[in-house]
Amino acid sequence: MPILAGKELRIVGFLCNWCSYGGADTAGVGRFSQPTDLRIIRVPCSGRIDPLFIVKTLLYGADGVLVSGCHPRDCHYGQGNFYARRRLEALKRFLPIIGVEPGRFEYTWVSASEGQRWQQVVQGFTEQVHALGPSPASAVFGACREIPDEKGGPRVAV
Amino acid sequence: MSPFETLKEKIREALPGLDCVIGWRQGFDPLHATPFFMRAPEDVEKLVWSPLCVHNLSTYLPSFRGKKVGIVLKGCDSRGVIELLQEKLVERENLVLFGLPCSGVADLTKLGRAAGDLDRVSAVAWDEAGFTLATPRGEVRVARRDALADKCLSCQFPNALEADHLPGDPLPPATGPDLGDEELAALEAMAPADLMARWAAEMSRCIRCYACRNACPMCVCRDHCIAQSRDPHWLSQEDSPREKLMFQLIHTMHLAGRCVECGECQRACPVDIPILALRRKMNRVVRELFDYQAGLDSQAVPPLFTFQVEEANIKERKW
Amino acid sequence: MSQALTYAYYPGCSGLGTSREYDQSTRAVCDALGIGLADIPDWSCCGSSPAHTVDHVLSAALAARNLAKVEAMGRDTAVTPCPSCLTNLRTASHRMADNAFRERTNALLDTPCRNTVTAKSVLQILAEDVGLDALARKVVKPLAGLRVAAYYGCIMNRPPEVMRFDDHENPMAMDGILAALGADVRPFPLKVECCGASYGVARRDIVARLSGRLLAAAEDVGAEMVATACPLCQMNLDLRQGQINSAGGTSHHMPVLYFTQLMGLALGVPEERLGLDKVCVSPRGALRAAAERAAAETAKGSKA
Amino acid sequence: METIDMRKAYDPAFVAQVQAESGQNLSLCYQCGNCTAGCPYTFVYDIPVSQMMRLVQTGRREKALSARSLWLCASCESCTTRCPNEIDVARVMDVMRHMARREGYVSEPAVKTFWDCFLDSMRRHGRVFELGLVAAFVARTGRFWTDMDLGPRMLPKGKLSFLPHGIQGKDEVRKIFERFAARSGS
Amino acid sequence: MKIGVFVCHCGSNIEATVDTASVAGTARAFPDVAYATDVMYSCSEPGQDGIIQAVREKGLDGVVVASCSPRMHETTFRRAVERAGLNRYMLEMANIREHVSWIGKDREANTNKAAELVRLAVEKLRRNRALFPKSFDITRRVLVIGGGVAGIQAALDCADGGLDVVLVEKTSSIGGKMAKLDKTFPTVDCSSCILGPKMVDVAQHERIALHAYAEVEEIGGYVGNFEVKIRKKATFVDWSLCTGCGLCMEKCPSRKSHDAFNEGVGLTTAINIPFPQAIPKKALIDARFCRQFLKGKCGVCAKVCPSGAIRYEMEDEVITEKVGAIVTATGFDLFDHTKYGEYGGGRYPDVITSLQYERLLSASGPTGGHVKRPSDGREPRTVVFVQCVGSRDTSVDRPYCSGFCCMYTAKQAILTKDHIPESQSYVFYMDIRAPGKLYDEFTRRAMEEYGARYVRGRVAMIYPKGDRLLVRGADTLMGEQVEIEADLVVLAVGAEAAAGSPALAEKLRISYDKYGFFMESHPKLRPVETNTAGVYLAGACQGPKDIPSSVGQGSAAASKVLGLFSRQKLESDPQISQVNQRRCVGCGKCALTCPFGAVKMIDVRGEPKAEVIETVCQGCGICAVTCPQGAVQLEHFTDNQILAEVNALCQS
Repeated sequence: MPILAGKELRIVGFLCNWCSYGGADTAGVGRFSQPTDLRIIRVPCSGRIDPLFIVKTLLYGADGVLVSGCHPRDCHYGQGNFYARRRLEALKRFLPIIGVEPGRFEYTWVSASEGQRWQQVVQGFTEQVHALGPSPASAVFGACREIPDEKGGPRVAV
Repeated sequence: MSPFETLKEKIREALPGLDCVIGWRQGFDPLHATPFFMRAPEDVEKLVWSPLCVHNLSTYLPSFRGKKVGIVLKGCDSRGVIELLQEKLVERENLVLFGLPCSGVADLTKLGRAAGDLDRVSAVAWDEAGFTLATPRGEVRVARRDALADKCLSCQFPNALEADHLPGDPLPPATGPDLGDEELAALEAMAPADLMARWAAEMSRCIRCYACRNACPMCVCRDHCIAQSRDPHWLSQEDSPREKLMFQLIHTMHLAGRCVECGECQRACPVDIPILALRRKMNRVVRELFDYQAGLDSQAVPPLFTFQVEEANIKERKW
Repeated sequence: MSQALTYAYYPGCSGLGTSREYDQSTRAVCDALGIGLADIPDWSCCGSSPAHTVDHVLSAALAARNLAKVEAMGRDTAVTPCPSCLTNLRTASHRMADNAFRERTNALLDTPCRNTVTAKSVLQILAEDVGLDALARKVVKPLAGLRVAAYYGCIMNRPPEVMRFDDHENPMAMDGILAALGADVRPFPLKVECCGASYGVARRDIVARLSGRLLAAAEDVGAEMVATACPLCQMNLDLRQGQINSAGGTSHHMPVLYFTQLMGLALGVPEERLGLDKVCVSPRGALRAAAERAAAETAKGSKA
Repeated sequence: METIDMRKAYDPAFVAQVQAESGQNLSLCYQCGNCTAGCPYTFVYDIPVSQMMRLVQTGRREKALSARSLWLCASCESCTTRCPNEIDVARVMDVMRHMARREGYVSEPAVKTFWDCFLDSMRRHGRVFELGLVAAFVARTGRFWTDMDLGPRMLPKGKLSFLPHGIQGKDEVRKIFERFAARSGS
Repeated sequence: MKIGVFVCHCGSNIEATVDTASVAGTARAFPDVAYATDVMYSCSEPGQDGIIQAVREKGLDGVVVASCSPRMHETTFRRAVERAGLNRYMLEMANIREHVSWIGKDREANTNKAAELVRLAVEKLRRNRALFPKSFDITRRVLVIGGGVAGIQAALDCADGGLDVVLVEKTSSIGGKMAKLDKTFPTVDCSSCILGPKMVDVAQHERIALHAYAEVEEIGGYVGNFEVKIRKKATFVDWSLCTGCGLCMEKCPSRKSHDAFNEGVGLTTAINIPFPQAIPKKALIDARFCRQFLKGKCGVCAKVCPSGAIRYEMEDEVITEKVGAIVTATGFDLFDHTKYGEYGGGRYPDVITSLQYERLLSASGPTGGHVKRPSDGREPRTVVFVQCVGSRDTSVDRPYCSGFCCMYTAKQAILTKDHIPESQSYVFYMDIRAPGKLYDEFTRRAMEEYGARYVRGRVAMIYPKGDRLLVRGADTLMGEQVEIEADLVVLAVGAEAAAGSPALAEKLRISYDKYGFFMESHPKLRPVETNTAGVYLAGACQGPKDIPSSVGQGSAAASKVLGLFSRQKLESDPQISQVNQRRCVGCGKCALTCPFGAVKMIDVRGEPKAEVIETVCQGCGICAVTCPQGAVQLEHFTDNQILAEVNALCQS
């Protein structure tokens, strides 16, 4: 992302399809402007989010990870966010031991109607990550190199 | 009859109905005991019981699934068995558990540090106060607290928690310092970037031998570990500290709420990477969040596989 | 209620002058109820309305000087009888919750304020700490038969985000206290309407109109006395009642007492400690009428 | 009645200043009139409070700051408490009063004089000296009849002190005013 | 693999802040991308044809569309790739409108972000595989929750369309709010005259099973096969015997029971039939007031009941119904005006709600249609209506417009003049909202023909003055404070979500907004659908609505149900979990955590293994996270697919 070097940090979002992804859509429909750093990965449910995806994302170059799901009791699948809450809270408390600042990972609940709240979450989290600056992971481990994927052969870089 | 002799008698009695009984025997040198699979009554004579019986033998149990086996257990090992029972990876009716009260096992790395070179220790003896090593330089005396594994100094479960035979008087919990806590506190006091760099440096020594995984009683994936699969493809074969740390984190996350903190992972590490700290941290988190410790109750559900609608210790953060 | 209950006490400037009886009766009642009042040493004016019409930081600083004094006393709660002082103290605290505002405020002060003190009204502690049942048990001379309207004034409860006490449209704390004393508390609809505040000096027409409306409403609900909790309200309704009557062509003769004076009477506090002689419209007639009414009630009750 | 050029009449700096100093967003006001409806002082206002809010919305500095209403608001908080859009209306009025004072708009001199006397008394003694305050007001306004009728009613009650209650810390109070004056550069 | 990338302009919606041509250019360098282009409107017919043509001509095996949210058009484009001969799951979308172009104006940053999102989609698509749905049988019955006019309409339309309907109503009679109204705007039709026949139709329809005085307790299962537990609350009257003769009401000695139907304006008996036209016309005992329950003796109703229907010992009963679809029509509640302390907070008897006023106007109401003040029974001369009580008021957390209050207030002003010709009405309003056929004309009539005096401003306080009420408000058009001495004040209370809506939404697994109204699937294009397949919305449970809109939605929801059931079988979503049994060690954590019981443990050659029941799995993926060896994978959201997305973002 050289063209935006210094302006953007790498923030990855994992959002459940039913509530938070919809909330982000609602924010868009409402034209609630947001910083451009965030890239959203859509998953069906916060219960699908393996904490290891987040670990991987943080270790491999993201400066911040934001997870958002349905509010407790409102999970489309009934219980996914209840499991997610336990997994994510445990992860959040664990991460500092490997040198990831607590502020680089947050999880929250945003419903499909809460466009404005989504804007506030993105704004707030982006500011928080910018206050922390780039993650030490790149400096410590070096930039990520091409990883041969499971389909074999190196991928073409952007 | 000493408790150990009583136990041997019990094993002899039970053996005819069992595929084998897992214990320890003298290893290749005076300092090493080695896992031992007793199949005939005469094998029982070779069974040893000493502070050198470090291995957590419960690691072997899943490979005997469906067969009747016996196993000799220290307190910490018994937690591994309980966890395996909980996850239905072994069946209680197929097991005969021979427990022994344990006052702690030696940390060979510590002894090696005192002796200079472990390979040249020709004999070892121990008493209440410590260990005596016979070395070419003469006898070296190592005090108990400098010789025992960290986990033993503050061991809360010196007696097998689940056993069919438990000869001898139960021992009280140890009251020594919690060195694990001290280690975590020291790590947590570091600046994040320095801490991450420290892990990178530690992991750069890793030779990806997976001894940590193979020694872990809770690593039940065996041949299907995602560290070595293409589908799913979590790790590449790249020899980088990042990939190696990622594996440790995979192991830690997979153990969340399941780790019995036996320390076998770190003990097995041939290059002495302090990887137990990661598991220990996760255990602390699980304990503070869910008031739960693994391997104490075979009927419990590990906390990440259940939930409360209102979590007592998780407060929603303002965003 | 604990005997050890002691608060830092802020009498307010008018307590030394025009509302001397409010201060006296407050002290006497608290004494009777075992509530300790420790005067804030060397307190100064809270700034009152004039300060906040000039600047909010200046206003906060004048109040915060006193809050800092309370902090120096090692106390966390200050009580004051006067709602105007209360508003200034609470507004200062409310705004100082913002660190930047607190810094600007402290820049005007010799001794900085940490903003650890909560200001409460005398009405609030008497209503909340004593408890109505306990209060009723302590009554020795019930106010039976006394038809009274409880008037809280405009800023005792407003704005609710700052004052955080009782209902902001229909406060009931004083009603509850007076009822516990045995009085016949009338449902007064204008409990929180403004009396004209400090405009009496510069624009007496304002007070004549607004306070006149309050007196008329009190009469309308059959009250023979108004109970207040504010020096300015009491002064406007009582001292200026003549001005009100001449401006509006009315002939109100409505005694206006501080609720603490009525509490003192019911609790058997000697009258000289309540300053009953300091109000302009004498309460004697109303009290006598109430006593007669109560006696008649009792007689009727015993006959039946 | 004049026709107003809405663009020219709009003073953006005024709108921004009122909003910044009051911390209130005036675009939330939808002119329901609840503040005016509840305001006990509407009968003496030249411009009702809801229209004062409208003047801010339309950026009308001159008309807003010269309103008498600013000096007649008693901060009774009726408007703030009942505003359906949770605007702290009384604070907006207060802030405009600050601006009017700073910029020399004084449309109710007697009121301002009374407050000034009050503050003077406070500055001098640390506490307010009521009798001295009224005396100063009479002296400055020449309104010798002010509350003369009340004297005979009050004096026998022993309520009025003839001497101020000076406090030890009156210098501290004076310094508050001095620091404030220095800060605001006046 | 050959992938085609189509970057949509969406007119100027995207193109204005994203350089779509540049995004397409960048995409050409992504792995496996064989073709990339920008298009004006990818969802339009030419846009879709362009995709289909490209698939055929370039021999593409997968398509990425970078456009709006997949929640908007994923189905559209899946159908398009299917028409092109590909499996519908060989499509990925990059959301570059809602998540990019609409939320930022920096064209450079947006273009870069859009390109990365396309890369994300490409990397995922490279790991997609063809998925095929399974079909399953459906239960052709529908549950309608709520017996107001919307629910009644939905039930009748479904039943007329040949479906068996289970209608559940919380109170003891259907009819809802409409049954309480005297007249309806703008026609001034008698409300019960137009609703009554529909209620009778419900009672008589052979395909409708009505459970009144019942509530939905639990809902399990999925579209096509729901299992619903319904709690039939104890009425203490055996309805199979009760004839609705009303003798019990005549004799009941407890005559001071709360009259919910009359909004508490009057009183009723402890055993009662709420109103004469009630459906079902059955009595029930309100145990809060019944002497038999309070004092343990009375038994009058049991003695007089000619059919011996009284059952004091009756208990709640829970029944189970199997249905294939659910229509939710739970309506709304009125704002609690006691939150307005300045209007008396409920302390003044002559300050009443608009619905209470309806009951005073109604010929079947407690006053027999004579308007009388609750305090003294006097006929009011001056009536003040206050609009927006609990509407457009942020301070009571009701910032929305309830929509119908302006209209019913105009109606009530007109009816007031009809009932009391010498009366004068005043209406305090902020804005008149009358956007419907003949609606604005109707409010004009209230002013022009009936002389209602409209005052533009809110009311700040109401307090008693003598035996009247002083209403103090503002006339903002004049810039004046105004006062009116009124005999009666009617508060036009707004609508809020029915109590218990969030709890029901959780049972239904549908979303609701912060006020408790249920969320539709799309505010414009899918107004009666929800994001949970097989659950539909009708009426004010989705948001405040007047009668015609509620009836319209009732019919719309019914048509959706009929459409759903027109198919012989339904197809299950193939985006579900699959177990690689070779990797499974049989620890059972997936089965333990599945909320649907969709994972069962089976025996494979003596070893326990997990297996997913395909028609039961809903595709949440909770199980996938529990499996350390990755043996359980959620199709279309596999570890590898998500890891590919992570890698795509972390390497750039």
